[in-house]
Amino acid sequence: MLLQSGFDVALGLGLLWVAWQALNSSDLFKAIVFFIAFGLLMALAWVRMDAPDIALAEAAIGAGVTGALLLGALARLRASNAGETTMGQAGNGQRRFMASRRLLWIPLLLMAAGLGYAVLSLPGYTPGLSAQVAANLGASGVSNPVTAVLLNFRGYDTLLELVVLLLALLGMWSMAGPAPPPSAEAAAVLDGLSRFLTPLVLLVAAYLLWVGTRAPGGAFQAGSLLGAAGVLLILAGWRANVASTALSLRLVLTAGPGVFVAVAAFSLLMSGQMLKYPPAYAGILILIIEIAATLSIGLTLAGLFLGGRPRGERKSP
Amino acid sequence: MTPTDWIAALLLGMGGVFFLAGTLGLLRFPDVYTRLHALTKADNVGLGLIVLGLSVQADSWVVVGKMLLIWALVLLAGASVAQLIARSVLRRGIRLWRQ
Amino acid sequence: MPAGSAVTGVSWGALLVLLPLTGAMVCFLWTRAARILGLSTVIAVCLAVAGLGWQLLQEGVYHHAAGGWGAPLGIELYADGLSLLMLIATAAVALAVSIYSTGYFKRARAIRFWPLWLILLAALNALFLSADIFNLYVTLELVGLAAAALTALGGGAAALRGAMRYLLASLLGSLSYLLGVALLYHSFGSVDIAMLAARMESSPTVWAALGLMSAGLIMKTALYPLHFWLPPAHSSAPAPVSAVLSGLVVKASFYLLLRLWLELFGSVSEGIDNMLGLLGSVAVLWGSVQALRQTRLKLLVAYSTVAQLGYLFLAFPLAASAMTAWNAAAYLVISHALAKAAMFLAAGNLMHFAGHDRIADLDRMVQRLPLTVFAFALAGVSIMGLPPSGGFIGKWLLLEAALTQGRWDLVAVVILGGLLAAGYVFKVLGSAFTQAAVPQRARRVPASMEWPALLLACAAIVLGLVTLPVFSLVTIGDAFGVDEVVP
Amino acid sequence: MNAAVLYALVGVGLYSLGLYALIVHAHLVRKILAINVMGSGVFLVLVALARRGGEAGTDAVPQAMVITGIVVAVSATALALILVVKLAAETGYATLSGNRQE
Amino acid sequence: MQQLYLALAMFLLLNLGAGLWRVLRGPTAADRMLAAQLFGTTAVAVLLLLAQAFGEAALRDVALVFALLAPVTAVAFVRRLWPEQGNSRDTD
Repeated sequence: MLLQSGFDVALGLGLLWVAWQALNSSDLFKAIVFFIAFGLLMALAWVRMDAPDIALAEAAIGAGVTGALLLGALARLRASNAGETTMGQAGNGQRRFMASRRLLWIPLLLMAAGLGYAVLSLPGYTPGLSAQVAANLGASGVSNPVTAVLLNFRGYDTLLELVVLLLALLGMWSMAGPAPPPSAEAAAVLDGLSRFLTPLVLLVAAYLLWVGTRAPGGAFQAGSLLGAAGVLLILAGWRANVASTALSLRLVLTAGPGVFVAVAAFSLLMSGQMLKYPPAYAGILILIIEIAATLSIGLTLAGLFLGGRPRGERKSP
Repeated sequence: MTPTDWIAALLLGMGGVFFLAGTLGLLRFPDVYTRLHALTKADNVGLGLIVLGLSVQADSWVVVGKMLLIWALVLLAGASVAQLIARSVLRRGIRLWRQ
Repeated sequence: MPAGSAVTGVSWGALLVLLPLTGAMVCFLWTRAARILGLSTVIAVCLAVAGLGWQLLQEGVYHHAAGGWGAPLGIELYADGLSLLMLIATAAVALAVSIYSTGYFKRARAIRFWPLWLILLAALNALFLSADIFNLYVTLELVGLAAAALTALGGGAAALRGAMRYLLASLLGSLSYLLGVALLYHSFGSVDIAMLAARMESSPTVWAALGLMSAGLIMKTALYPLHFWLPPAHSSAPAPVSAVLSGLVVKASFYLLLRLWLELFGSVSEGIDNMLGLLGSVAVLWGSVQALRQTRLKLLVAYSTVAQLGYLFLAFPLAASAMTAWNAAAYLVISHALAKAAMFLAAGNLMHFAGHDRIADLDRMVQRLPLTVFAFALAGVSIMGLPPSGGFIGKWLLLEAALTQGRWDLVAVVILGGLLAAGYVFKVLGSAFTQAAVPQRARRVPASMEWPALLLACAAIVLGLVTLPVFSLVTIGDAFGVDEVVP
Repeated sequence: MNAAVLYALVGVGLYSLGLYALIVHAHLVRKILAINVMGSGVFLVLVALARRGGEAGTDAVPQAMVITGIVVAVSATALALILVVKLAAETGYATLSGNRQE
Repeated sequence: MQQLYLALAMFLLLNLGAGLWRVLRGPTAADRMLAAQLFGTTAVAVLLLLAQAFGEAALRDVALVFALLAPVTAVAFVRRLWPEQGNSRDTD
């Protein structure tokens, strides 16, 4: 018991300290490395709170996508000499910030104390919805309660959330031009690494998708892994001979939300309520949605990392 | 504690020592190459020992297999990342540390 | 079976979300036909809103249990008169903006605009229909991201900076809201608004949730002093996007705030209503003065939005005469949605024609673009609050509530705000009538861009003439929690 | 005080630290990091409080909400980053106030 | 035995904290990135220990994901960020 508490206290303090460093380090690259470490500690915190589904999602997205996304953006910022704000550049604005910094912590400390008090003063244990989830799990088509909530009980949220992801890509394509040119030929080591890892990542993604119906895992975790595989391939200099205008690419990108909307419309037609699955078909419907969502999530995340519209190979041989 | 427990505890303890050694190396070694060395070797051995220690007490062979796979992956990642970083460090002309 | 069951039997609310989502994806897949597909989708959405309205009139409030589970496990969709009013305003603005965009966006930008815009429309509809505070968080994020992406469509440093500022403010707002959701869920074990309302009782945690959610939504609604992001974003976006941002997007977070206030927090909060009223008053006066000082048309219209949003918050301290005050807020929301969208579209026409939006150089516009200037003037009538416009009714109701409660300070704010509004509207119209001979690079403005602005402005005026139907519509479901009928 | 409350308080701390950094720092990537840290704090509160009654039960609903939230956060981060990159390419500055002083 | 797992996990966590010092001090970007790499390995070890301590098989999957994705960030660093700093022309 003591050891567990010690672990929790150490982890909690570590989270706060690493977050502080990630937010206030003088060097932006250092800040990003601290942020990556922060994601790692968050995954451990999820584990301590009995939330392995979230730990998996955090691990896959944090280690595979967010870090690479931030480093890629930093590289492009440095190319336009905007990687850092030095004092000289920011001038008056920065000095004003420094002045406000001295006073700002007072109201924020008060706010934090108030919120802390609010958390501490919560009336004793409220059971939440765990009882309802348990009672209806049998009719949900899956036996992992988190997947049941995501894909069945609150499937409408998940539908909208897939749209959020698609929206991010649409937004990026609408403002960014074609993706930056791929890096030079990869070194043999990197080439070998990506050749070896990619199939393995795909395999593990399939495993997580399959196991997600009854154990921690599911479409998001699997999709993030696919996205990470895409990131690795892009970094290794691999290019797909596909332009952003290609219908096949767009079809995969919209597969997740598309299938979800189709199921919603169909169930609306059949039962008068959207996303109401007949219990006998719930399992298979969820699986179909999850497979489509996994593909879309993976491709979308990789597309977001690409940083622009894929150009296809018409120009370069 | 049973004899297997003792073996496991020994392996785990040694794993911890190797991790400590890796961290000490990371903190104390004088340049990036030596630190690279400390980190990728010591930690991977440490992880290997911990995996072995846990395997001794694992419930099933599936668990053992999964843990060994994880270890292999970490080894692979460590080796290739060390090589990539070392090469790019060298190319940037950061000098080796000499006594 | 009663007549009209074919209409009432359909779940129009769910369609209001699914239709534009489908439209967005189809537009994305089949870019060549994006324009026609997008426009048809918006027309279909308008029909679905009509269907939902008919349903509400026949059967009262709309309930839809997504997934068939019902609260608290599942997500409930819910529509009463207030939601319907917002949906109608959204559909009206959406239709006008969509027609306008067919002329405004050239092909390359049109294929980027339509999917984003339809997703925004779906998100707005989903927000107005949701009765689940976590689902509302997702819709808030969807609205925020879509709006930021649309703002950036303008291109150039100003638009990018405006979009970035807006995105950060929006994310901060929704995260604060989400923290409030977390506290409410753990206080009462539900995220369904009706269930929360039934279990609501005052506690420090509820107070913290109230503060966080209100602050987050106020930030998204751009109430003074959290309005800093609005003028740069709304003035640098493409004209149809500005119209949607000022007309609808800020209203969505206000609607949510109003809803939470009416259902959850009204009973446990004392004194905060006066603070909201004070901030609203400052917003009215400060925003109007800023608008008066602008030399660029779109910035002027954007600051006018800051001022007009302030009016909405004057209803909170007057909530003692509930029906009058909340009706005033509802009236102001929809009349401003129509009028401000019209104003931005008209401003877009002037800019399209002249190639710039310097107010002083917009001379002789009344001869060159009579329809557009007329639209701007009509919208200005509603913004100023002159009879017989919708804006007049809203402000009149505010005055009535303020007078019955002896709140002379608020009376003064309403009147002063109206005078200042007259000042900035006439500043624009004044230069449109001048005859200065600055040579201009003129471009033809297609009819598809002039008529939507005019029709929206007309709708804002007509709103002032149909008060009784609107009031009876709003009473469906008794969103304001009062049974009295307005005299 | 049990572990759940501890993590919830850490969540509140992260939210406050993030808010501080969001206001104080001018560089947009720092602001994006701040938003992400704030988000993690909120997620932590959402999940941790479900366990304040002890180890008894895990509530799947807040966990599912957090997974939704993580996906929303990564989408927002990606969109914000590309905005920063475009803004810097356009103006040479990755700040909101940035007016190039040449 | 559970106590030992937890004690070791805690020890590794502190170990990780010590490694953060290297991220703080640098001096080169490669040093910082390397330290982050160390976190990955340590986190894998902690997860495996916790998995056994609490009998939670799912934690091994989390460890597997970490092990699989450990190189991604470092590769992004080497391929994207590192070349840009110095002689970036020849890599384009």
